[in-house]
Amino acid sequence: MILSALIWISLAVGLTFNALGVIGILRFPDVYTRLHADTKATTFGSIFTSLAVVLYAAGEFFKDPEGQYETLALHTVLAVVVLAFTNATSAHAIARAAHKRGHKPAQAVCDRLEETAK
Amino acid sequence: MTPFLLLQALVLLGLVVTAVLIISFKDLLAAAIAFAAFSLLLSLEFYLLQAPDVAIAEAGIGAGLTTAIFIIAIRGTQRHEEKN
Amino acid sequence: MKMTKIVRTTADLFFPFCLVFGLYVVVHGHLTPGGGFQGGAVMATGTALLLVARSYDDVTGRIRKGAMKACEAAGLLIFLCAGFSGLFAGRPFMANWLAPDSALFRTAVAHGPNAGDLNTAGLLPLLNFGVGIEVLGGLTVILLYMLSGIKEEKKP
Amino acid sequence: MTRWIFTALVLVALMLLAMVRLFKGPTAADRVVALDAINTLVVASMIVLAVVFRQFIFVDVAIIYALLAFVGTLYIAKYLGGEL
Amino acid sequence: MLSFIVTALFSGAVYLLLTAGSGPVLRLWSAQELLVAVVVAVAVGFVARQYFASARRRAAANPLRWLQAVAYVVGPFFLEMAKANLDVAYRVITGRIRPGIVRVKTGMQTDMGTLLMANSITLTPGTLTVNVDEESNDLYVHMINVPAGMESRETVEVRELFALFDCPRWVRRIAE
Amino acid sequence: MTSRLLLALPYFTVVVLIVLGLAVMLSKRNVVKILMGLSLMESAVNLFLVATGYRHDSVAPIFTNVPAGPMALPTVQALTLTSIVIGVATSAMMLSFAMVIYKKYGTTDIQKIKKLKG
Amino acid sequence: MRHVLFSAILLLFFGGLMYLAADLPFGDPPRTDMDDYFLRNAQAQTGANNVVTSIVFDFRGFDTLGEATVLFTAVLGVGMMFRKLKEGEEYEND
Repeated sequence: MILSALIWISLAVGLTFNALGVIGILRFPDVYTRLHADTKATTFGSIFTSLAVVLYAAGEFFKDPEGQYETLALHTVLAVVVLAFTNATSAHAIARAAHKRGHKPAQAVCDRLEETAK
Repeated sequence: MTPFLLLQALVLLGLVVTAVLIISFKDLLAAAIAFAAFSLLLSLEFYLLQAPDVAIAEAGIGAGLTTAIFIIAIRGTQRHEEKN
Repeated sequence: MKMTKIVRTTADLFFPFCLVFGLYVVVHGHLTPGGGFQGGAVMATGTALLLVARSYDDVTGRIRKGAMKACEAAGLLIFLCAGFSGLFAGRPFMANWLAPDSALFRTAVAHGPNAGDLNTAGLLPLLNFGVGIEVLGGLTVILLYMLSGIKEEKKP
Repeated sequence: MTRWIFTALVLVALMLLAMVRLFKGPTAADRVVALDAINTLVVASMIVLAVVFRQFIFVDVAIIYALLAFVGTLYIAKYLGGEL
Repeated sequence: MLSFIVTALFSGAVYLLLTAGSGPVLRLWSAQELLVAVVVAVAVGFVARQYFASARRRAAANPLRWLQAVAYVVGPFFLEMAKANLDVAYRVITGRIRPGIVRVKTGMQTDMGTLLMANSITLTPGTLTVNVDEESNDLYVHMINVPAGMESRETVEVRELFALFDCPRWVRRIAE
Repeated sequence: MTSRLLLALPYFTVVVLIVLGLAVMLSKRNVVKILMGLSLMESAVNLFLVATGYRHDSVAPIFTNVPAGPMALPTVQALTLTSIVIGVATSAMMLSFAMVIYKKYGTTDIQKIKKLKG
Repeated sequence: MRHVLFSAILLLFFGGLMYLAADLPFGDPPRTDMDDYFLRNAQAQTGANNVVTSIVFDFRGFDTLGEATVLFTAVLGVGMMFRKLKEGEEYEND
């Protein structure tokens, strides 16, 4: 019962943050701020939806240890770790490429990188 | 209309949208990006159609390697389509 | 040209991961989704990751075209040898003569997502391995050649 | 079971929303951001769908996905930065 | 030799993690899987040893560091990430942003430390690593909301980016 | 009747994709774009093959103990697998052709190439 | 004028294909004899749990052999295009 409630909460939180991330991608003014929304919010949301899956696997595992639910849980955790790592790195790569291409951060109060590049 | 069919309809709609984007972009790099998204969604569709082997192959080759090859080819030729 | 330190270190971390995952997919080709093509593609993407994170010259010192071509040829050769071994066993070409009942290779039992019985299915694991090696070599050689084509153009 | 398929539905719908940025994005970098978001959402929905189908080996597809779409993104970023 | 062993151990561990739940040994693995794991570990260790564990990254051999890494990810890092996401959610809804790029001094010595620090910064509080100085390992960080007064300073200490915990100290303990 | 039309959605998508790919191949003049159209059509054919083999409420053709039910047809999936690998090999080769053509003629417009070398 | 003609032909093609597609049964393939045979016998005859792999490598192994050959040939073709030109050698008919 508690587990079911926890799964519901995880799913709701995950969906909320995924939705916020996508809305952020649509709303923010330039590449860097969009990357903020994309990387943080969608990764966090995906972690929570996957957490729901792991919780589900744990619950079923206690009911029926023969059902190979540990495979589900372990592979899900692995997928999430890979996802978080790759997302962070690709966000860095995109931001650097955008800056090298000369996209200025919109509404910026300071830009130290450009000052040193000159 | 079961939820499963609705899910499939949404994915197929996404496929059509990305395909239209591929043909409408004049910028080849943007077209390549849309092609990567198309491959991603196609893989999801294979997954929904209970073909995990094909989904893995499409994910690996479509999303990773084909994008890389297209990007290299665009780098080796030119980025924008010529105007007439 | 090299990408930044962060990308390079991530590539170094994920290269063995890609190889292990590709081998996992190849080895379990007859039990779980996957097989020679998919595993080979995953491994080839591992080398593509190294290629993108480092400069072309830096990588070609370690991933040599010759070795990759050898991989490819060896894969095709394994495939052909496995095919011809059917002839020696008195069966037609490409017959899976080790399956279904022999001392070492037996019929698989389904008891879960990963049955863990790797010594099943006769020749299939060998064929999987051959195709995996071939796809790894082939796709990597294609990428290396295309990158070298870019590089030649940049010089003048 | 309904909650899982509902989650997958919402995730796919969000994918379609992210495609708006893929369409609009004034620069190629914006489009790559949208591609990245779609990639993450696809991985999440694949993990959820594995529970819907009760086929737990399908999670492998999601891992391969997360691993390989990254390579495509890196190639695009490298080209965008003018380093390829 | 040490790099080979480190890579082989890592590969074998990943393979065993992937195949857990396949047989009777320890209720987790079958005998064939263990055998194949050894073969895979040796093969991958031989191929990837130059990359995974170059001379600079010997520190990764210490299993205590791996445990610390897990503790770091589950504990402080996750809380920081939750806080960062609430912050981003607030900015998404209100649209109140004050972006800028600042130079952050990390004081990390190794590549691994820089990578972990950069990824922590990217995933946590309203910050995004844009570039890295190859010599001094300083990071250029795009902040979604630059605190008042920070934009005029030449460099910023990395400690100031994290609100709740001393993440740099954790990273230093894990990767250096 | 309507429900049957709704069920055939994958086939309709295949038709749309094939027509779009054909339109690109016939109307565009950039070689890389034409190859994209070709890949699009190829993907459409793959989707068609897999959709042909789907059965309602079926499971993947892999024997595990988890669900029981009718299985999706495996032969078409095997064919699609072969098709995908051949597709990437041929498109890599054609893109190399495009690069060599650009190196030699300095353009990727097929009509200009025709004019340059009658 | 040409555009209109082109669009008309394409539209006609689209309509025809749509008409054909509407008749295809989705989710209920009419002839499944061969696949049912594979599904029944794959595990007993080849010992593989994954039926797709058993088809790719066993029942239809020749297809895979041909596919491997095509991949090999494609790699050879790419290599031939990007081979290094020798000293003083030029592309032909230049």
